[in-house]
Amino acid sequence: MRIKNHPILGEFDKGRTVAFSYNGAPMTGCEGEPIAAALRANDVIIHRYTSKEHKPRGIFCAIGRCTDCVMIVNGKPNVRTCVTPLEEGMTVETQYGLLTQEEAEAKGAVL
Amino acid sequence: MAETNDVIIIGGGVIGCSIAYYLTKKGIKPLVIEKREIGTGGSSRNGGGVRQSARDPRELPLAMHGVKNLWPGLSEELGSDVEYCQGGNLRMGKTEAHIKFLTAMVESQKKLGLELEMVDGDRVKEILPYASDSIIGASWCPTDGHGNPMLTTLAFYKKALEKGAEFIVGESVEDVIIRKGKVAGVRTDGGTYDAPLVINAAGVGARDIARKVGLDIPMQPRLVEVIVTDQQPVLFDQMLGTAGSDFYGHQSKHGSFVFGGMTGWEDREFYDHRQVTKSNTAPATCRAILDYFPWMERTNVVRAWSGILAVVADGVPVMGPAEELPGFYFASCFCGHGYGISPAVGEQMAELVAEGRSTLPLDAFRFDRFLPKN
Amino acid sequence: MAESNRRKAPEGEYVPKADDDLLICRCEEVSQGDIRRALHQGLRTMNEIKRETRLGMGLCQGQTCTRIARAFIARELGVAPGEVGLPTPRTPARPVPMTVIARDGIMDEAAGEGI
Amino acid sequence: MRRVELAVVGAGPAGLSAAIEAARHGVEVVVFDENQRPGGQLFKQIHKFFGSKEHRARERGFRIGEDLLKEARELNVTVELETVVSGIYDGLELVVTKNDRVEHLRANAVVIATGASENMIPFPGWTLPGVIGAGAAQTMCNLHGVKPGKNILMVGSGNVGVVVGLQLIQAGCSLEAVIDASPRVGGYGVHAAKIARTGVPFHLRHTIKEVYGKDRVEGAVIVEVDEKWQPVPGSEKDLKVDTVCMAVGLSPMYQLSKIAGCETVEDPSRGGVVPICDEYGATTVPGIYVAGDVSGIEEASSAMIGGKIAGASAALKQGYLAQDVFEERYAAFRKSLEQLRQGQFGHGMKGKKITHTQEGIEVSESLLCRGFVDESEILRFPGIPSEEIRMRGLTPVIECTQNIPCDPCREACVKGCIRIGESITDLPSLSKEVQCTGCGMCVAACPGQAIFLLNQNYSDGEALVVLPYEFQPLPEAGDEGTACDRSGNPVGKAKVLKVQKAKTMDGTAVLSMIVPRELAMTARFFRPSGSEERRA
Repeated sequence: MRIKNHPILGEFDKGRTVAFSYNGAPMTGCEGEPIAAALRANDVIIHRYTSKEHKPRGIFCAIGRCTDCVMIVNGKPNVRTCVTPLEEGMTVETQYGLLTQEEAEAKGAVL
Repeated sequence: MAETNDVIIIGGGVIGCSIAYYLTKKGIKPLVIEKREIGTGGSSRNGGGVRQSARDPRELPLAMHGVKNLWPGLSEELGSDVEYCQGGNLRMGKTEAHIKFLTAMVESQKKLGLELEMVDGDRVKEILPYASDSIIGASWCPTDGHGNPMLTTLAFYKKALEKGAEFIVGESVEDVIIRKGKVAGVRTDGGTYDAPLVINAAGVGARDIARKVGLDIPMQPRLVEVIVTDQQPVLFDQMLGTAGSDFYGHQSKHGSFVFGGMTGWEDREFYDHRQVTKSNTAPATCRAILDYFPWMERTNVVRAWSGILAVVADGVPVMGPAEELPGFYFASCFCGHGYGISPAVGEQMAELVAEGRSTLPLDAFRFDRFLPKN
Repeated sequence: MAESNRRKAPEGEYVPKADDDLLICRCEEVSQGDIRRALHQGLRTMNEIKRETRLGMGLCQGQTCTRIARAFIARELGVAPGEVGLPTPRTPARPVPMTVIARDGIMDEAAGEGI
Repeated sequence: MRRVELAVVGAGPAGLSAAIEAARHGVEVVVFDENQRPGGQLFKQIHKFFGSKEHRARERGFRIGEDLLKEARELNVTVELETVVSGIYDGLELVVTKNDRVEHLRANAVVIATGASENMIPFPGWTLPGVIGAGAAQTMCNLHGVKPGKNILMVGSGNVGVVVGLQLIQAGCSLEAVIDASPRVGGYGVHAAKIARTGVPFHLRHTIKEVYGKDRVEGAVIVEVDEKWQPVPGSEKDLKVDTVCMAVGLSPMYQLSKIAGCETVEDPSRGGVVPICDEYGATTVPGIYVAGDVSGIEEASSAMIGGKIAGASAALKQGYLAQDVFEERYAAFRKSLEQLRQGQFGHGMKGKKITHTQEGIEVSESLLCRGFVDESEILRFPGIPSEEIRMRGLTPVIECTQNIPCDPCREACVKGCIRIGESITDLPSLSKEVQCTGCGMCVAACPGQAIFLLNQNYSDGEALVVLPYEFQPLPEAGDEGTACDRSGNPVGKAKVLKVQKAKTMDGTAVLSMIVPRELAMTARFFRPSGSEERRA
């Protein structure tokens, strides 16, 4: 999903490639780009499931306002992935309500 | 021509709505006049404590009566969840001075019939595993708890409405009408409403209302602030406080934490009568919270709001009839602890209005307590 | 008196509508039906609806739903959006970690100057 | 507590302009912005702007952003990025948060230039991953270099919808359709025409019925609406898209101004709730000014002028600017602003139906309903040369049919072939003696990409059509492909004669193609062979 050779912008000047984990699986992205952009480039578009109705959500505003794209990053929930820069070795997890999938399943939450 | 009502209540906050509801239970359909929106003042700006411990002895019977007889069935009675949770109240201390202060409070309240005790640091950790290790003791009142003030106010409002009370919302009372030495109604910026009985439940506005009939209450507004965090997994159901009063609050049913706190100079802050937050309160509150409750490190603060306490000289509400003016009643000046006793106040005031006397004595709250003493 | 200021007992039970499930507030998952039910019970303003349903009280603090909800409430009541009021925006403008706020005012000698 | 003379909230066009103007007069300025990069929306705006030279017309938004930043730095303006102004308290005290640090500072004046937020509309499925704001699409494509999706439906035909629509195509996405519940295209016709000729259909009087998919968007059902905005049963269309972009308007971000105590008012003509302010941007709180979209939704060009006015006002208040100098500057800003606000898209024109241009020419119904001027309508506009001239040799064909405040074409032509009347919004016309050299500068300069060069008598039976081209891969001389009409329909064969690129053309390639003569007034787009055929 990365744009190659844009007619106006040419090549994108992105940071070095770094490794991070998404739900435990290895993935790569560009250092400093928003976590959400790295995920989108890897075709991940579900960021979380809601607390009440357990419905999937992803990027919506992409500029840190709507808070729909929050995930568990380095163990901390409610991190706005569209404005949080990707760092080497980050752990990024789908957020279930406020929990990781493991925690949610342990609690018997309906997923 | 003005319409005629049995009772007019000035103020659509939790007190006004509660009185309105309990009046409808007695077959009286009051008219409530609210200047802004339902529950705009302190009713939607408080920590939600339903607390008996540390109450003034004059207020304690109302608080105990409410906790015993009214709060447990309130959601069911009103048909709306008010999120009442009887999780107990833990007032924590870190120093010997704190413990001394709390112990004195516990002893005096025990004598008044309230069941509460001093607990040590280990017991605190049992009750609240997330508490800091530096807490050496606490007062513990297991029958205290908390509710959701916004939902409680609206639940009273909705039920009162359903049972025939009427509300005028968006009109400001400009005058209380007196005819032949008695209260005859009120005039607002939108109309005139007759009633032989007017209850002043105007919260912070109560002093202005009383002055319209020549009665002045020694009351001052005081600005306080609360912070709210993002939603978190539900951890505990106690109402929390500290001996040093540096923060108080609870985790809501929704999962967000609602914590009030102070800088220590709130008494001096209310300068321009603007209900705004101050830049220095939230940091003080957050420091205090983390000091007692390090788990909160992972939370985000999503909003801070302020509310105005109607603080009266001797710290307890002004309630009951004004001898000086037949038909004029007070239900005012709750000094920041009105929410917890709001059902009891509504019930007792309704009795007083409907039957001329209340089950629980309200004499200690009479307006004339401020008159010069011999 | 402006008759529009008067609020009386609701007439009858709330009758559900086909599109009640549609969400208005994405954060707190408040639906059109939740709002309609509150309106039916006598609530009238944005702030009252907010206090009743948690509309706009989630992580985003009403960034997305305020405008939609005002329009919806106004439409349901048959009034202009301005008449249903506006919730008060509050500090902090974006969510801030409690640890960050707690450090406010504490001099950090290692870091020297401020931002 | 640190004290600054002027704190600006928001490093977008309005904020940076306010900072530059104030700093120019000697005011010490700090600008705060919550984003990683300054420039606000400018950095996502890769299209060329309308206006005249003083408004920086024909420049791309992101370049204007870069220049503003450079100018600000040269004037020693401090720009603090990734810094959130969490609150503005009594006494103009700002609390700002950067990473894990909080600072309080006191300002003598504050310019709030927080911009706008996107409006959204709820429909069944609007919470599914894949339903995004048009701004999000723009951010992903133009800032982060990542496509937001593959097959995209744009909801809203206003300027944001059609501009972002084009940018999605430029990013390599497939724009499946643009829909709008309104019966007319909301944005500039020339912007709509850019995507229409690539084959994107406009479904006006259509709304979204639902977006479906298990856990992400798999498709969207659109439905026609009648005059009363009610769905017409049986008119549903199922579009297989993975992404739905919402471009349904903007609202001023008034929240911080309200936190600061500024009184607000509901003003639909300015986009919703806005802080009350006077013509200098001064709010009801002394010392606080507003500029840009927060004070009323307009374009970046007007936001920049609004910023300058607020910046100059802040300088005046602090004694850095004499009253007479201020008034002189203010008058110039005002004039420039009024110029931009002219025309049929100008101030107070929103929602008004226009039937004729200011020259008295009937507007193109096709442009308003389908996004392109139909061939049968184009001849009545003054930029279209007569057949006689078209047969005589190369000539510009200016398909500019709406009164837009824009004049780069006039300046682009060194031979003076292009004329615009007294008013900047007049439709361009051709001088009597066209002396076109085929330099292509007007083609590349026109922000609306509405200028073509034409030699209807290129060779026996062939015409030469020169058009602007901003897509990848860029065709090369000798490439064969399909000529498409203004709606993107293939109409015949085309062969690329040459492709001009020049620094002065700023990314707009000028492509010359040879088509059968009878297609001279029909062919307006080149589709390389092998590229996807959109329409059946």
